[in-house]
Amino acid sequence: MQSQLPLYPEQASNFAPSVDALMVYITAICLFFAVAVTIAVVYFFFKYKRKTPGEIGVPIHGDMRLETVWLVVPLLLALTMFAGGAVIYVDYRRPPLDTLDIYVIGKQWMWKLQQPTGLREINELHVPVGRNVKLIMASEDVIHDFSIPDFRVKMDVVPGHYNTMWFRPTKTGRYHFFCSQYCGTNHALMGGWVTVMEPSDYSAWLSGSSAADANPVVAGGKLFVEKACSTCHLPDGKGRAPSLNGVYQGHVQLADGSTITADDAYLRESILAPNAKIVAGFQPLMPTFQGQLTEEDILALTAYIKSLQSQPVPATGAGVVQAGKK
Amino acid sequence: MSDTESEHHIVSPKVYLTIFAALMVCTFLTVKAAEVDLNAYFNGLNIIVALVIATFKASLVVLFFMHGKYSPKRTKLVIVCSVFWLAIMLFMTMSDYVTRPWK
Amino acid sequence: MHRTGELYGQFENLDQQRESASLGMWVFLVTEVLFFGGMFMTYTLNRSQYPEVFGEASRSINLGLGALNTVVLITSSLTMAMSVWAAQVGKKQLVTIFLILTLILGTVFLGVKGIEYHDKFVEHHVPGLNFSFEPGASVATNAHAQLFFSLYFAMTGLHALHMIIGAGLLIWLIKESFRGRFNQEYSTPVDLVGLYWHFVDIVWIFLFPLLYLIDRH
Amino acid sequence: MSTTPNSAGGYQLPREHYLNATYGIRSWLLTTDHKRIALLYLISVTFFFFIGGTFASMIRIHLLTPNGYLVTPETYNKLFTMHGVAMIFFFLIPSIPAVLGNFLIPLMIGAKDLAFPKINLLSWYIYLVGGCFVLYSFATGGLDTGWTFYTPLSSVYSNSAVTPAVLGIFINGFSSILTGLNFIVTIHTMRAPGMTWFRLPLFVWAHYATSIIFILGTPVIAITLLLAGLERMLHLGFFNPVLGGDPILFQHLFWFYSHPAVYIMILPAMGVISEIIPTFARKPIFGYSFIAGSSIAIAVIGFFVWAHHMFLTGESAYAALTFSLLSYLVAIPSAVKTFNWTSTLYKGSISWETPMLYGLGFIGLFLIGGLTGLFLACLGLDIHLHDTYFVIAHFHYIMVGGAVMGYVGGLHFWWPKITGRLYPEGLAKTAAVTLFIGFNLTFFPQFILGYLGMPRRYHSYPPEFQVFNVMSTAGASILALGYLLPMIYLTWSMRYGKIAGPNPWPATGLEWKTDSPPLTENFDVTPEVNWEPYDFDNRHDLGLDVKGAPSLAPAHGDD
Repeated sequence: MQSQLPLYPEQASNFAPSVDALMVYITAICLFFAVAVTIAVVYFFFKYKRKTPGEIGVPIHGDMRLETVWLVVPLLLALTMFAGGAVIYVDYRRPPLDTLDIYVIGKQWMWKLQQPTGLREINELHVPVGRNVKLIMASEDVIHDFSIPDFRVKMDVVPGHYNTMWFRPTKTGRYHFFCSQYCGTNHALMGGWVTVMEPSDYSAWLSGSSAADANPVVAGGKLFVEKACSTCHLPDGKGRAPSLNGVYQGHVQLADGSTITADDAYLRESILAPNAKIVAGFQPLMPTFQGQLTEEDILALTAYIKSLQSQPVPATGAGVVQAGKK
Repeated sequence: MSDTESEHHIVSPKVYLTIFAALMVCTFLTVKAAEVDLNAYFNGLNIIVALVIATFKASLVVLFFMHGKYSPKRTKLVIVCSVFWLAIMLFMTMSDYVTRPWK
Repeated sequence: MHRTGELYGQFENLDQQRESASLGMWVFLVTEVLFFGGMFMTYTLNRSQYPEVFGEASRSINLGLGALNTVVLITSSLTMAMSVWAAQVGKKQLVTIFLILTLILGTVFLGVKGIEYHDKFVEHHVPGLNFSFEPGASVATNAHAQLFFSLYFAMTGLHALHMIIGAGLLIWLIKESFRGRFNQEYSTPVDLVGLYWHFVDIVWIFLFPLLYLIDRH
Repeated sequence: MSTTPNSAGGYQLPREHYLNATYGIRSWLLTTDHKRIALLYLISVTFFFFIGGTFASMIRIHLLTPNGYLVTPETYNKLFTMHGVAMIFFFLIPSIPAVLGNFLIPLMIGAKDLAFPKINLLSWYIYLVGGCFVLYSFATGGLDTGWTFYTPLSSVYSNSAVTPAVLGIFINGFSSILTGLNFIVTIHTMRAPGMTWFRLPLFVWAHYATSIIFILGTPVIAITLLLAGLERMLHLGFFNPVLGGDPILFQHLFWFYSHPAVYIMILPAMGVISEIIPTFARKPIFGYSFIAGSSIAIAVIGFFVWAHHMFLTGESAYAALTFSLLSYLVAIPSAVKTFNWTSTLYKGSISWETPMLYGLGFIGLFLIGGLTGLFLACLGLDIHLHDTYFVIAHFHYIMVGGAVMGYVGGLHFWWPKITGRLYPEGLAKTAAVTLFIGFNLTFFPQFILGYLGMPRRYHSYPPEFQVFNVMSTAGASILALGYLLPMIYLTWSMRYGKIAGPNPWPATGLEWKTDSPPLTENFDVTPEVNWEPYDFDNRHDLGLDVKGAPSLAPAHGDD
């Protein structure tokens, strides 16, 4: 732990050092200007204090050179701040591909989290140190926000959307996470702890709890049959709907000519609003499943579709554009 | 005090009737155009045609019925501002939604 | 502030008063543009997300009545413009006649609107009352169609409210015009209500294609 | 001018002025005099300031301990929501424009009144009706959505009295719109002969910029809240994802107004400071056209930055980059203003009277508030700082340290014009210093709390955050004292203060060329302006030691 009066939280993720460095940079610039202006104001106040009741100041109306300097210099400095922030943000909004995917569902006023193996946790999250972790988040009711100050990350959890965030814990320990977007009565109680463990401890912890039947891939596979998805989305591409083999993270050619990467948000949208983005060569036949699936069902279906990523892609009738074929 | 010409411009009824006729023709055109599947040529063409005609009609009303054409510069600036700010709202908000799927 | 004839005390002369009034009206119309703008924004986004359902819902409203109303409203704009002209050239009786014509056309518009609303009520297309879009429509289609009709009623309803306010202003103008108040020197109230009335017309010029025409083919 | 120094060297009140022109409650409630309407606004915004302030004190007391013993979570959520709604919509937004702006704009440009005096009165009544709706909401169940009314929390899930509050703010919007409309038209068409655009006081420029935002922004929040209210009443789906709507769209529309609204609060305060500084440094303001232009630039660019409130909602990264870059651009005009104010002090003749102390305080606090905005506009840092106490501290530095300091400073500066009397200088200086210290102690620790990660709107918090919360609460009690003092002595001075005379400081503006308090018609005859703004050097009528001026006894009392 730090001293009695800490000025910054612990640096426990890959983002923390760069965010803190940027913080120091911007603070230094701001401090310079704040101190300079304050000194000038205070100095003028004493130096030019009125001496006789009728005294007036020296009429100076302005100076173009000075105006130019203090237009341009702050602008250039501001642009460096923008650039520094942009670099971190772009990195943050583009998760790497080799992530450990955790599903997060926020509801008034608790967090439900699910490990890739299907193990569920409530207001607790266990992750291995040094591994890229991606949170795929949905809300069952209002807008929430998953925030881990020690990792310097947060992201809103919006109903009707998937939002993702990622980080790589760099230090084992227990760290607070909070709900940062006001969500009603017990907003302040909607938090918990992230436990960052050594990878071996993490595997031991995972295997110590049996949750095979809750595995989202298995549950999603069941739903895929129950909801009759499997009658059209045949794996060999001979059905009325595109084969889903290899579709996740692949490039999909749409009917309007554009191409899109099949990420979590696209898969979700295709389940809930199937006609929004039709795959080229297919008819808009699929009914929407909005209102018939819970957020957890959608997460399970998505997990199942993702598990097909490594399956062989058929030559025709695939949703995904094959590398080299185009 | 007054930085504009303030005299009243009188538009003749002939001009009004011409504009009225043009508006009627445009209304007819826009209904007819909507019944043709223009989207077959270019996706979204129906909407574009409908909105272009609507904008043209609105411009006629502003310029002639509302005397926008004969108004002082200040009034013209006010009109341009209203359109500009509406555009900011529409375009900058839609820019968020349109660019979301981009990677 | 005391009033001398038609000149209010805060002004130096009639020119300044007329300029201020006209600028004030234009600035007010800017706020109206942004006011309706918020709804157009909501419409644009939702339509771009659910084009099919919006198209289907749009086809269920009566194009004939919509087109009729467009014609009625544009004609009322013409009569309004003519009454401004009549005031400018000092034909006091014509002012009254054109104002009455405008009022009649405005009332016809509202009447037709009432018929449309009644049809929608009968078809269970009024959100918040007894909404059901089509028998057998899925939950989502129903919700998205309800979104269309929510916007339809909000936008046309707000437009109709503006028409009603405009009609009230016209009644006041007609009353004043009977007293022969408007002439070459002073026609500011007619000018201003004219600007307002034309603006309401413009809103309808955009509402008509967006609500009635898109996806007709 | 009927005011003349009496034999003792002091002044007498003019025989006839706007306060004693007519008597009786009707003469106030049906007045169309912009000065009386300004006083009506003064009373009503002070009322809402009291309400908002009471909520704020309860919030701070509650947060003394990590588990807060004062109120339940429900009540706490209502407290901060109602604090925000009362302070923002019913105090800060109308404060300077509707009180000082209303009083001063016609006087400053040499007009008899605003262009539309009846509409001006109507604005006040609309404000009252909106205020009543909101008070009704506070009294019957309160409001717990946050002042931002984010959907679907506000439109579906909240159990509090959201509908009347939303309607109240919707109605109040028209008050702002009509005030802005009145100002714009007045500034365009009612200027006295010789009062060209570049002779306008910077206060008027700032209000012109503010009015642009009133006109272009307010209608959008009005319609948005109306839609949210309809959604709640009739279970429609505009912003409710379950029914196909998009909650993020609400945020876009909300911030399209509410970000520029921040400039509605700060721009008029900047205008006040731009009057105070040259007056008490007795020299022309440095870079007049840059300060005037930057007001307009802030108003315009301010409309291009709103989505920086939404960097973490899942908005497109491309949109986020654009909005972040534009947010940095809007910081530049504010920086330009600050540098120009500072330079104005150089080689001035600086008096340490109360309004100048507020001017000094404003520069310091606005500097911190503005600079911390640079942290929040920064995409990388916003990931960490968004929705923490850092944000709270930042906007309180702008809104309280900036806008309220400007408002209170402006009240002191123009108090002699409004009431014809001076306030007790010693007490006023004490209050100014108390406010400055109390404010910093309250809000500076919140920057650190925010960086440590304490989220906003929390009724309880982990114990490691307690130290800074205690400091903040201690500061708040000093701050409260700092606000009570001026309320007491300003009220006292209305009857017992020393008679001020027409131009006690002296200042160069047109408003100081008429009696204090002014006539109902403002000026005996329409004035003609043939001097440049803040030009002490060529103003022989002020009784100062100007080159070539006849040697005169100082006309402004005996300091």
